[in-house]
Amino acid sequence: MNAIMPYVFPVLFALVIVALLPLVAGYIVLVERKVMADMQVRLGPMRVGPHGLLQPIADAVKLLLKEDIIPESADKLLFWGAPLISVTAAMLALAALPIGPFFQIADLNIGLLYILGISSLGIFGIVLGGWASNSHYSLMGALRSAAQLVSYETSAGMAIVGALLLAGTLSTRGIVEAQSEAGWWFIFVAPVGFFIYLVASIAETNRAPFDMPEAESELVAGYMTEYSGFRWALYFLAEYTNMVVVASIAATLFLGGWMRPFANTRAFNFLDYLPPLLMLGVAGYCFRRAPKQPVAVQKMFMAAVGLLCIVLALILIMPLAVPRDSFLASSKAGIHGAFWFLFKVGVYIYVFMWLRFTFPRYRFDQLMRLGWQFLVPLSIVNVMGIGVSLALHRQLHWPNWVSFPLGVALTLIAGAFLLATGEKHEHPRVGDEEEEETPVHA
Amino acid sequence: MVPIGHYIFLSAAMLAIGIVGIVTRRNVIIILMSVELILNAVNINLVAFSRLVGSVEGQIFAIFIITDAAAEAAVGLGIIIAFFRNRETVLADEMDILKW
Amino acid sequence: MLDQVIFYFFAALAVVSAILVVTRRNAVQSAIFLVTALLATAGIFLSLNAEFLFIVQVILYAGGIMVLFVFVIMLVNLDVALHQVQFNRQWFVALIISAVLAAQVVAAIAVSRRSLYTMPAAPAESLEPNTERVAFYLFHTYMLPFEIASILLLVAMVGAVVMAKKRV
Amino acid sequence: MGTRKPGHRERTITGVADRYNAAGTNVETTVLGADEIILNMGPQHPSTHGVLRVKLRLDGEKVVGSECVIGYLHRGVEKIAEHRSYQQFAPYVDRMDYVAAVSNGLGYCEAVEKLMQVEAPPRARVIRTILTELQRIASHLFWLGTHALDIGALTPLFYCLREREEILKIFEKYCGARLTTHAFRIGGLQYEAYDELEKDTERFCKGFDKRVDEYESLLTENRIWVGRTKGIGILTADAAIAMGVTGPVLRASGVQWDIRKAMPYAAYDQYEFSIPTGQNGDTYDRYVVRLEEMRQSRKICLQAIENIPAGPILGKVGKVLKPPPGEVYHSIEAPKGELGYYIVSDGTTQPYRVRIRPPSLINLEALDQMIRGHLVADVVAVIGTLDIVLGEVDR
Repeated sequence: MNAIMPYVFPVLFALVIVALLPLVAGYIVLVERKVMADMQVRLGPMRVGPHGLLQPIADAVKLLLKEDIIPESADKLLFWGAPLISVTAAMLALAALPIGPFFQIADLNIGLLYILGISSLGIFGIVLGGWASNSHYSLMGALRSAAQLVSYETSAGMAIVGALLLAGTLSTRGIVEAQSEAGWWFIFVAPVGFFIYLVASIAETNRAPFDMPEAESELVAGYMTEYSGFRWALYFLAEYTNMVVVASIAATLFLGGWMRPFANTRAFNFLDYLPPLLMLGVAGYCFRRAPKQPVAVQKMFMAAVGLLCIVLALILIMPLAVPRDSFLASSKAGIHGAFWFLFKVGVYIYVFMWLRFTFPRYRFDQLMRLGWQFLVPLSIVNVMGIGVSLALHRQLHWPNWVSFPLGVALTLIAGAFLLATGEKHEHPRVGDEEEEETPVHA
Repeated sequence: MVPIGHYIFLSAAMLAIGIVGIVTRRNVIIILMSVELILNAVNINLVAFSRLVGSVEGQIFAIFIITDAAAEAAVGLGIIIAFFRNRETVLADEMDILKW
Repeated sequence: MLDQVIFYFFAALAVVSAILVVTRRNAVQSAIFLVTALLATAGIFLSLNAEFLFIVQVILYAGGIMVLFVFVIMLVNLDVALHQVQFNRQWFVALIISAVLAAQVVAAIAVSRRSLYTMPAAPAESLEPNTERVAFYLFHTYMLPFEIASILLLVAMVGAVVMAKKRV
Repeated sequence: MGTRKPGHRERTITGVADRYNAAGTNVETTVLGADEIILNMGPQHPSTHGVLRVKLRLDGEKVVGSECVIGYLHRGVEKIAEHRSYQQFAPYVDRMDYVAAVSNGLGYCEAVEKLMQVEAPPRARVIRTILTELQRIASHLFWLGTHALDIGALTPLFYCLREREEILKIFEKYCGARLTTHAFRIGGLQYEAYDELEKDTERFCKGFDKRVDEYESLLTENRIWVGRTKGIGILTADAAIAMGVTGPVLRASGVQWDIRKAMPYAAYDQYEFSIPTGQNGDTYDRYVVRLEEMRQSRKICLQAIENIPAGPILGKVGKVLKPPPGEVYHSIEAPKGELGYYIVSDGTTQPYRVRIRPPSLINLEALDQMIRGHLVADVVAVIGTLDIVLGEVDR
């Protein structure tokens, strides 16, 4: 019995995550559509459920019922298996993520490398899917994707190395604890590293403005062109899971993981009340909107969502309300930690969406140039800058506020230099730099 | 506990499979892949014995082997691409002239 | 008990996929089975407490080298390749080599007074955190080989670029 | 690797001798010495703006040649004209460039008027100008939205559609239709302007300037946008003239040619506006030129509504149109370029022959020249920047 006990909780967590993930991914899609609609002066999905709240479920059902088409000359085995590879890789990567101090499937001592390595396997799903479809669009999408992922993995990895130097451990839990001990999030010590990781992670998840592989207007849907129905949904699931994974890495490495903002400052303890208040606010909105829904079922559903938020608020407020030494109070770290972690992940994903709806798409060669000629050198410089800061701080005992800004400044100078040299090669096809601008009015 | 002999058998099996691949296949890429299999077989042995003697030095050696495999794959595939460009084939027995 | 199950599972997976690597006609499928074999090996590494090597295997071998392979296969994979004869008639040689190898292994185990066959592969005490020790050896004892390896990689990189360039 | 074009080059296994022979002629053009691949873009492709099919010859992702296959939307508009009376044919022209139906109608009506030697009364001409300029704005807005979408910016489309909607509402109030308006009639207007036409137009124009600034803030300075459009699809002035390219595409190449100025029609001679031109003739210049054209159109509209003359809206044309035998060519500056109508009359109620010069088709011919050497992604950008409408290309 004792031999099995250590496996019970991880397996339980794993089951919960695997079961919930499709739902979560579906709702991220819904949120994305709503955010997109808001930025584009329209409403977004409104029909299925109040404010479109049931849309993901309707979509999932539709995708499941769709005819499963395998192209005539496709490589059946690979066509069948490729989406599975993508999804499996994405889901496996979730295993090492610390969602709060108590919710983690496995705290590996190589946690971060594990996440990186496993999620890099997802590329096989994309490449093989594109190849197996036996279509030019798919193949080009797949090859682009492979090149893009390999390129940006380099700079993402180097950005992570920067933060690892600061943390001194590969364990995801250890990294957050290191930030807790240091008293600041690594984003403040290594802002350049965070920036590099942000850009590289967008590219790695194939999101706009780096969505080459599935660039709709050029390659139809890239490697997914020939896919439909459930297999297509699997690719989608993998993409959104990957988003969650990279957002979680960023939250863990740079944004203090499950820590509340100003976690060590007593004066900011009132922030503990923010999560339940936020939930109550959402609940209030739901109740206010509920009577305005057109159908009775929708009214009830809206009210149910409101109730759910209230329950969440109660759960969040419980550890704060009870006496300090009770069992419930000790669960505060876990519950609130999970909230803050998910909150940070949400904000990071929101930034993804925001960028997607604001920027045009890079061309492939520009993307490669940005990756290799700007981000990779910058990330190497970033690692060196952090190294210099750490050496000054730890060996020469310079104070924090001198050594780290110095490192950041050095990195930024190098970055500006890179940018300046990159600018020269920016428009090779336009002969003359002086020939700027625009209409001459008659 | 898994006896060390089983690791040796596994490693030998993969080595044999790799050799069979090298000897019997015509496609150079698959021959290269068989070489990877052989290197992998060696790694299994190294790691198993490193565990046996309680030192990680065997793993260090395995890391060097992986590095070597990376270099070998890069150069090998470069050669294959160059060859394919010139002869439009990847079959080993058609690589029968020394110069062109 | 559990580690035995894990070992035999991964060992069987590795051997079966290795066999498939050398027997599939389609090079892409071969590559995929090679990835499977490599990942199974990685699993064995993990069961041997070699976590760092596990992740190196996954990132470098499966994620890096094999992507390169798949990439090249897709670039050179002609439709005609499927209709060509994929095998030489050298089964005989292969068989002999395999037989010799098997004989050697059996002999080695026999000579070593069966201890190899009964000795457990692991000492009882668990190793200290693996990554740190690997790092220590890599950057301390084996510093010079490490640097040489990096030069080897550089040479390989230059070589590959020169080789694959459009016009030499 | 899919379908390579067979027999494009003699593929030999032992091609050593060939190689020596071909050493100087650069047979190997692709990455791995394999043949060029042929990529079919369209007719069902999200960014060929309808049913255009472009056969691209690719070297890797680089375009080495292309061929447009058109006709998927051919409806024989010119032939239909020969079996309809002059009035009956007018609605058909709306269906050519369906995002700028008003301009099509204007061109046709003016051509027939020229043939019959009648003139539309001043009030009709001013209202025609207002509606046509609004249509130009609407067409450019639609172009901007889809062009930005092609390059990957999702959001401008909806802003553009929002403004276009206001214009369409004006059309709807005026003639009851939003898209294929059939707003004009040979000899004048179909309908009297509704009471608030001026007010609606003014309100739209007053707010519109800021809206254009909004688009510019999203795109003009954006590094990605500039990177995607500067230096892409360059068309020199000489080449543009040689190809017969017209409209904003021509002006972006630096040629100051606008029929509204060169051969004024409707009421354009009364208003002050400028012709924006570009310098490099690249995609970015075309973008800037079109944005500026929207501003100029707005200016024309504002001038026009200040003083709409009173009077009849229909000139002296009978119920049955019988133009004298003869032929006429009349062209206007449609949003996409020179839209010309060549009409031959044999004195009956039906035209003997109508030949339409569609700007989209002529501009599309420059595509091959513009995309050579660029990447597939740029093909999409260039198709977008040409602002073609397949209804007009195929007719």
